[in-house]
Amino acid sequence: MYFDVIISGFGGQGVLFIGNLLAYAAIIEGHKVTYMPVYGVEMRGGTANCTVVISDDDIGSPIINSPNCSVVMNKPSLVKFGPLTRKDGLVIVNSSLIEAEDVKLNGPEVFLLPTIELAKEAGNDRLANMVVLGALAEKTGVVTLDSISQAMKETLPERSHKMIPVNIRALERGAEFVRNGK
Amino acid sequence: MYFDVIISGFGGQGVLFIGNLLAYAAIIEGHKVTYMPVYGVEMRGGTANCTVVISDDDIGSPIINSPNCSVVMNKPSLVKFGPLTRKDGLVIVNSSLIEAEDVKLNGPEVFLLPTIELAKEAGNDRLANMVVLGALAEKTGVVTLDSISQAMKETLPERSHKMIPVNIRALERGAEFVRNGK
Amino acid sequence: MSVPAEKLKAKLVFTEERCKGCGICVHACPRKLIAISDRLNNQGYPVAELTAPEKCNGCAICAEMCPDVVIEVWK
Amino acid sequence: MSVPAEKLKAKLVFTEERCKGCGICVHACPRKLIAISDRLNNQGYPVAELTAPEKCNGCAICAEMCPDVVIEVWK
Amino acid sequence: MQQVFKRPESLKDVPFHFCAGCHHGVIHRLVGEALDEFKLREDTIGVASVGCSVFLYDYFDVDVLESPHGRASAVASGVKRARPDNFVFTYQGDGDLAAIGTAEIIHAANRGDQLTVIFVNNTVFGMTGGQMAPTTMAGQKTTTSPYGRDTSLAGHPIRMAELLAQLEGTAYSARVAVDTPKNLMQAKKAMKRAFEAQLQHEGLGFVEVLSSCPTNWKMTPEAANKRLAEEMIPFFPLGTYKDRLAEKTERQ
Amino acid sequence: MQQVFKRPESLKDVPFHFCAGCHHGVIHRLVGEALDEFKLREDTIGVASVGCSVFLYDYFDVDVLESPHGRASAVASGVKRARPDNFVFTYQGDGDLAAIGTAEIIHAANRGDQLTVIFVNNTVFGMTGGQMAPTTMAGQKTTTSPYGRDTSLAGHPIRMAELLAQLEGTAYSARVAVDTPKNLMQAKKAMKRAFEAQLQHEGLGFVEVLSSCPTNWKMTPEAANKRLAEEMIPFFPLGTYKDRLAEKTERQ
Amino acid sequence: MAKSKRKMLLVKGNEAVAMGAIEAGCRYYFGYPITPQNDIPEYMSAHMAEAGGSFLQAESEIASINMLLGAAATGARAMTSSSSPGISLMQEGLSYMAGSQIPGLVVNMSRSGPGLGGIHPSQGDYFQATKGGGHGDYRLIVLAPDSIQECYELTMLAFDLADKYRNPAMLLGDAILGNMKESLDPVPYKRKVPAKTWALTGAKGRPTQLLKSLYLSDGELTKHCWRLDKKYKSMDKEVRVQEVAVEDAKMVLVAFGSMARVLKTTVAMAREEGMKVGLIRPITLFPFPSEAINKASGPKKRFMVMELNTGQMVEDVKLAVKPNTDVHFFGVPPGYIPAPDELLKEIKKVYPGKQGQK
Amino acid sequence: MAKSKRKMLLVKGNEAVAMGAIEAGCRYYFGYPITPQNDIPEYMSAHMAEAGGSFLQAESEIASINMLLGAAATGARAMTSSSSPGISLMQEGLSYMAGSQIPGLVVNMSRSGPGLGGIHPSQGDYFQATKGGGHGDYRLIVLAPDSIQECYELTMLAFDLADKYRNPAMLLGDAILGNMKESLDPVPYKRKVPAKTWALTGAKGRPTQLLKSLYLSDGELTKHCWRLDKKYKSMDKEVRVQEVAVEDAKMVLVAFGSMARVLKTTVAMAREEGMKVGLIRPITLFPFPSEAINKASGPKKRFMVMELNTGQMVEDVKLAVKPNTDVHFFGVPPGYIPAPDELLKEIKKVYPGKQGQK
Ligand SMILES: Cc1ncc(C[n+]2csc(CCOP(=O)(O)OP(=O)(O)O)c2C)c(N)n1
Ligand SMILES: Cc1ncc(C[n+]2csc(CCOP(=O)(O)OP(=O)(O)O)c2C)c(N)n1
Ligand code: SF4
Ligand code: SF4
Ligand code: SF4
Ligand code: SF4
Repeated sequence: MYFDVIISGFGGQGVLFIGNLLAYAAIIEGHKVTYMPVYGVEMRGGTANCTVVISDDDIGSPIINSPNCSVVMNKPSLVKFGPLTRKDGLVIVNSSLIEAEDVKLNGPEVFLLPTIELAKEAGNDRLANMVVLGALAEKTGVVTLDSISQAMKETLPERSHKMIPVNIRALERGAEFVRNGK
Repeated sequence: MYFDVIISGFGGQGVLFIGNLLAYAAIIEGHKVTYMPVYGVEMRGGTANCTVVISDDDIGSPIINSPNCSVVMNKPSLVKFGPLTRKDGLVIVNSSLIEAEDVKLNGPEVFLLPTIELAKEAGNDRLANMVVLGALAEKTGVVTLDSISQAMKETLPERSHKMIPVNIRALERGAEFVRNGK
Repeated sequence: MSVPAEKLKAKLVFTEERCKGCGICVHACPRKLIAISDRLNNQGYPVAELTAPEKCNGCAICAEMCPDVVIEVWK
Repeated sequence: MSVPAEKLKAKLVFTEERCKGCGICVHACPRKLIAISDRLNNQGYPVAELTAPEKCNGCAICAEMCPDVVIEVWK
Repeated sequence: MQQVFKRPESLKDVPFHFCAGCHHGVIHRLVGEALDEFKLREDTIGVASVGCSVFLYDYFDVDVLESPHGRASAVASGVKRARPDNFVFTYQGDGDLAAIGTAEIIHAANRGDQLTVIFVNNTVFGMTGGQMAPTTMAGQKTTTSPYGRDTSLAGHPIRMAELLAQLEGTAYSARVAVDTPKNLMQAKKAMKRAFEAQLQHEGLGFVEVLSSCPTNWKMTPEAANKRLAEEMIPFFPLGTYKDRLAEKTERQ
Repeated sequence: MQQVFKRPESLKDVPFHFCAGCHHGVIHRLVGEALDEFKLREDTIGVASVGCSVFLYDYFDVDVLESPHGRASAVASGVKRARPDNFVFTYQGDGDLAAIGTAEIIHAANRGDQLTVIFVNNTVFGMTGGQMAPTTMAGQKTTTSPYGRDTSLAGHPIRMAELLAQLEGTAYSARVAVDTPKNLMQAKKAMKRAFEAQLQHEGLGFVEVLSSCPTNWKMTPEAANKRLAEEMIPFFPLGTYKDRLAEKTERQ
Repeated sequence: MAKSKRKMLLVKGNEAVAMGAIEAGCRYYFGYPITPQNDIPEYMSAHMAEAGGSFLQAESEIASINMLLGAAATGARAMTSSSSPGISLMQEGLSYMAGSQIPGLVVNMSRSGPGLGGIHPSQGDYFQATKGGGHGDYRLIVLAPDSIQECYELTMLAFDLADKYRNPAMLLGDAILGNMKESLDPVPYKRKVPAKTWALTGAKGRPTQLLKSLYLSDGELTKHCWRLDKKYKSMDKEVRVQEVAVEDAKMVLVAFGSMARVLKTTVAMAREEGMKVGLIRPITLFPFPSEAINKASGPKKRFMVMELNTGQMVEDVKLAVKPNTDVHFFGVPPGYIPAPDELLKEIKKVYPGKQGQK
Repeated sequence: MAKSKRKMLLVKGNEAVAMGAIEAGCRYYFGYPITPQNDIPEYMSAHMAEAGGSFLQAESEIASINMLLGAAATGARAMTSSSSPGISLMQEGLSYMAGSQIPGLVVNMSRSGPGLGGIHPSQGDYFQATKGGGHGDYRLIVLAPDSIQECYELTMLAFDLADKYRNPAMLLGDAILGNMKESLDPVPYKRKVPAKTWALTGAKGRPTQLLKSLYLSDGELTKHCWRLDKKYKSMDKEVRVQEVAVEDAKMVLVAFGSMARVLKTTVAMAREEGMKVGLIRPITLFPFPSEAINKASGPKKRFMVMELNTGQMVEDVKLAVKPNTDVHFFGVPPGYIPAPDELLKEIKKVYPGKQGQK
């Protein structure tokens, strides 16, 4: 089993948070995992991204130049990471902020996800990132939603636990959209 | 032609000054020469020494562990440099400050020189160092008194030139003592 | 997003791509004529706009206070 | 070079080997009782000495001022 | 209509990379305006420090030299000795100038080196992610003072404008802020004074600008401005701490 | 008869290597006396700096740590954090503390580190042969200011006691001299105060001692003392610049 | 690094270092912020007090290293951390610590140089770390982890070796190791800290003690330097090295840290393609595993040293191999991290018996 | 170094350096006192103003190197000087200068380490000077005089090479060279200083210019590092080396600076005794004269590297020789200067065909 993904977007869209959750969920499922966030000065100016690698073998590089999967939460991320994605890979596009016609990639499968709308439906439009994580998990099968929920419980500080239910709803909404196309 | 000497004494006895003059005089006579003073923290606490090497060949080390000749202006210098002097060498001892019976060296020739008394005779008891230089030149023949006088003219600043005659007198007094034993 | 110059006391030009929606101009304007719109620029920031151009007398305080030199003022 | 203790008001002991002949004690002594002698110690310094022990009342100012802690004072 | 407010010519026509609401942008503009006012663009050598303002050269249309973190004043002293007829300024953060660069600014000021120093005090190390600075307020939480600055272990915030005013070679030292229109007008004046100190060969001109860092304070730009007014200014009083030019004028 | 003056026990019974008439010797003795007075010999960790006083460990009968040139205050801060119950002092020259070590002493003081700092100001770099120091007097000739210190290029002498008194964490700051019996008595008192500052956990205790360097001033010890009184003291006024212990007592 | 029943954590390398240090009894931390290692001071500022120690943010890296010198001289376990430019500023202090025989840990999560460079991962500080960036004849003990688990465990080991040899030790990581997260098994520290009879603690009931590096009298320093040299040579027994598929390898890669990590994948890929490629990973950079490299070398072997720089460790490899061993170098200076398959391409260029070999 | 009719002077190495610098057009000096090189700042403080330049005593070596960076960035010839601990403090600044491609001269009249060490002559800073004591992939141009005349002339050359390659250069002397006096023929400087179009002088009538070492965007720094690497490799043509009686030598000594100077006497002594001993003296330590060494080496040659340290340059010699050349080392760490006859004894121990050889 081997999987890698680059998750990218504006700072504040919570991409590092879901990358970390994904990695922790994979550990819970007994995989080896690396999580590599951008750091330092690159964070100024508002873009953020992280790379998660999940495998059953030892993981060499935690930095991936051509990912199997990309999640792009805004336009600059699409421009940067879309074309790097492997031809046989998957690009999950935040269609709430990116127009479908702007996505011109030849090769990887493109999956459009109206994250903000779905998050709103789940009860909080700021949880677009959890919608994406749910969709990613469902679409690739790399981890289960249960593991992600478990990861949330183990990594969030006690005082944030009351937010877990709505986060789970957003996760599930994302997964549902993958299953039902709506 | 090869000659080396370590000249040592209290700070203030002018040992660096005569070492420098000797070296310059040797240059005037067309020899190669190195002059190496002690430097830095070693100067605190009041002892000073310098090493002069004069040769017609290129000079390797300017630092000599066993000199041909030592000039010791005070007791601590005798203790330190006397025994290092080569068995076939020469030790010029400032007998104004060092008791003859304290000089126990086996090997090198010992030459006792009452520097302060001779300097007084020459007109200034602070010129003991020049007495020594005159004696050293006369005893070893390594440079002429003329070259030393010339060196003084070339290295002393204009304003000190009026002091040259008395210095020359001291030089000559030292040389005379070597020639006449008094 | 310039406002037509005729019959206005002053003209403000916002270089929207440089606006970061920080809202400093909004608070700085003595007449409270600026607001953050819903419009996102390409950097992802919601941009500031002059809500009532006819009331602006071009005091340029917004421009002075804007950290990103977004606003130019004519009078 | 200690001075016999009997019938003196004070006793000064100079550790001569540590004296550097700097003369600070000479100037410090309010009664001008100290002088630099002709005697050189092994370090080559002419050493200080008390010229009139009987006049010394042991104020210890020389000792306080000596940079080399050469002088000890009894009273 | 006439243009009454425009971008100074000494600033390149490019966007700043600073965070939304960060005062670095305004301060850059004020420096640019002063450069324009004294017509110095072509005579200037700017010295960039290391901090959020490291990209000085992307913004100022003047010759720029990058210096190691904290050493901008020393670098500028070297530049000025070799080019006494150029205008030389540094632009330094409070990590840069008040922590690692303490010795360099103190001695540049003490020597009276003919430099203009813009010092941005935002009570944190901005670029590296909001760690405690020597200027961090008592009790302030930062990433390296998570329980608040403990003055018994880390001391109190240091007041550079006052400290440098003590030194003979400092010709001008003032503290200003850019949080309100009124303070901003004062800041403009101070900036010019600090330029004049150098232009009139009086010595080092120093302006400490209180500045916000919404990102690392974890505040909105508005809340950050409020904090600046309510917490910083009382501890870091605005004002002119030394003005040799004014003293001279008075004497005349 | 009773011994009324003797070598302090905290000083080893060995000769100093200092030049004839150099004040370092007296200052060492005063430190030794203060150590004796507070019975600190066995509790002390001394931090030696690099300068003519580098051989601190040859003279003081206490544990000693050698530090790189200028860094004695930082080294001492490290020692004190790890051993808060030990008495920790540094002994630093004006090259060491006021030139290369500027940042370290300013921040140790600003943090209020519980240290006692003895600062020997002799207006030159002694050990290295009499070069100009930040404390060198205007016009003073040294080996690196052969035409006299030119204040237009090298600035004016820096006054550390006053500067450090500005900082919150400094509990005690005074300037004293040991050129006359009267000044010496004041110096003894100041020394003790600077010890007490640490012993009572008030912060950093700092004593600047004006000192002579006959060798590098090229003067007799007597002439050196005269220069100290006539040239140095007027520019470097003796006195207490800060005394938090006294302030406290007053308030009570 | 056996599996355990402890809960696995998902932490950054920087955090693992800080956790390892506290677990090993480090109680004093001095440091100045610099990317990419800020999680270390941040972690320490949050946790050192509760461990009964003290966190002090210094005014500079120079202050940091000298505070470390001071704290460590009292016998305490203490450390500082920084990244390349900050480490350059510590060179004088490191030379003093080595000269005075004061142990202590310095972590360099190195970034890209020269100068301000950038914050990319880099191995450009190998020379500085292993040959002595400071003045005089001295060495640091240098450990180079390639995983988060090693960040934790080698930090502990670094303290042990530093104490054992009374010498500063360096943990040399890079921006990748510092910032990536991986699972960590926080094994407890079990070794004993040696008694430090030399420590400065005040001369209560014992003669005074002294720590210094100044040796002025004739010949004294010569002796001191030889004594240190002997100590450095005696460290050879501490060599740690990882060998991957070296035994039957026709071609041996040598790499450390992040680069070695990536190459492990490459070796697996090469083996799948039937190429006999192996990897030697020095874990201790000083002492250097010359013997292991020598053993694997010979006229018929092809070596390839791969580093994230323009060529530094390759010199030590060349000094270690048997005569006539063919040693190649492939360097990637900072700004780019090559993927395993790209490295495989480079390997193929020189793999013995293949087309295009040099 | 032809004889001339100019008056011969008797000056210290330190003074010769200062005189050479001013003669070569150096007009800005920044420095902080340290033994054994204080004659340099002292000379500069007396003479720089009359030469139309400026002497500034900095508050520290860190300030010195950064002032140098500033002054040199304007295109002026400028320098600093110090000795070992002070040079350690300059490592960050040197890395910045190299990364920003700013020329300038740093003189290291090295003293003994590690730590405070002493003020004895030493060659313990060879690694620091040649491998880069600072962070990242960079090199200094390093010149090592062995006479007062060379102190003067190599100082001039150092400025030329620094300007030519836009890289900081180091003159590496030691306490002997700095403090001994020897005759000096003060030959006039005749070469041309290249135009410095990159210098910062204010953007009057031209686009603005920028000197920096920060390269953050993808791949930019990688390129920059390779560009620098290429530059360093291209310096090979600047190699300077002195060979003494190497042609027919059975045994070749390699030494630089003061040690080489002493060995010249030793070689003469050995030749008198009929031993075929020669000496290779690298004058440029970087670029290193690997070719000359390689040429003189071979399985039948015996090499002996002699240094005033515990073994540093010997690594570069081992990297340079042909396979199976026998390379010995004799080191004298600081605190003692061996006499020519003592060194001869060491040579005899390994002279080929003699009793007692190893
Ligand atoms: C020698 C060195 N140490 C540390 C750093 C890391 N560093 C970069 S910027 C900075 C401080 C930034 O804070 P400040 O100067 O206050 O400026 P701001 O970013 O807040 O504007 C630090 C510590 C560095 N680049 N070099
Ligand atoms: C890093 C470094 N720079 C310079 C020196 C040389 N140095 C030794 S002592 C000293 C200054 C001595 O002057 P000061 O501190 O005033 O003490 P004093 O000797 O006058 O008592 C200097 C510059 C050094 N040892 N280390
Ligand atoms: S102040 Fe400037 S950047 Fe901020 S919202 Fe207004 S126009 Fe935009
Ligand atoms: S003060 Fe002390 S050292 Fe000086 S002369 Fe008097 S006794 Fe001697
Ligand atoms: S981190 Fe702070 S100082 Fe830096 S740009 Fe952002 S708001 Fe400004
Ligand atoms: S050089 Fe000066 S400070 Fe040093 S011991 Fe001599 S007189 Fe004292």
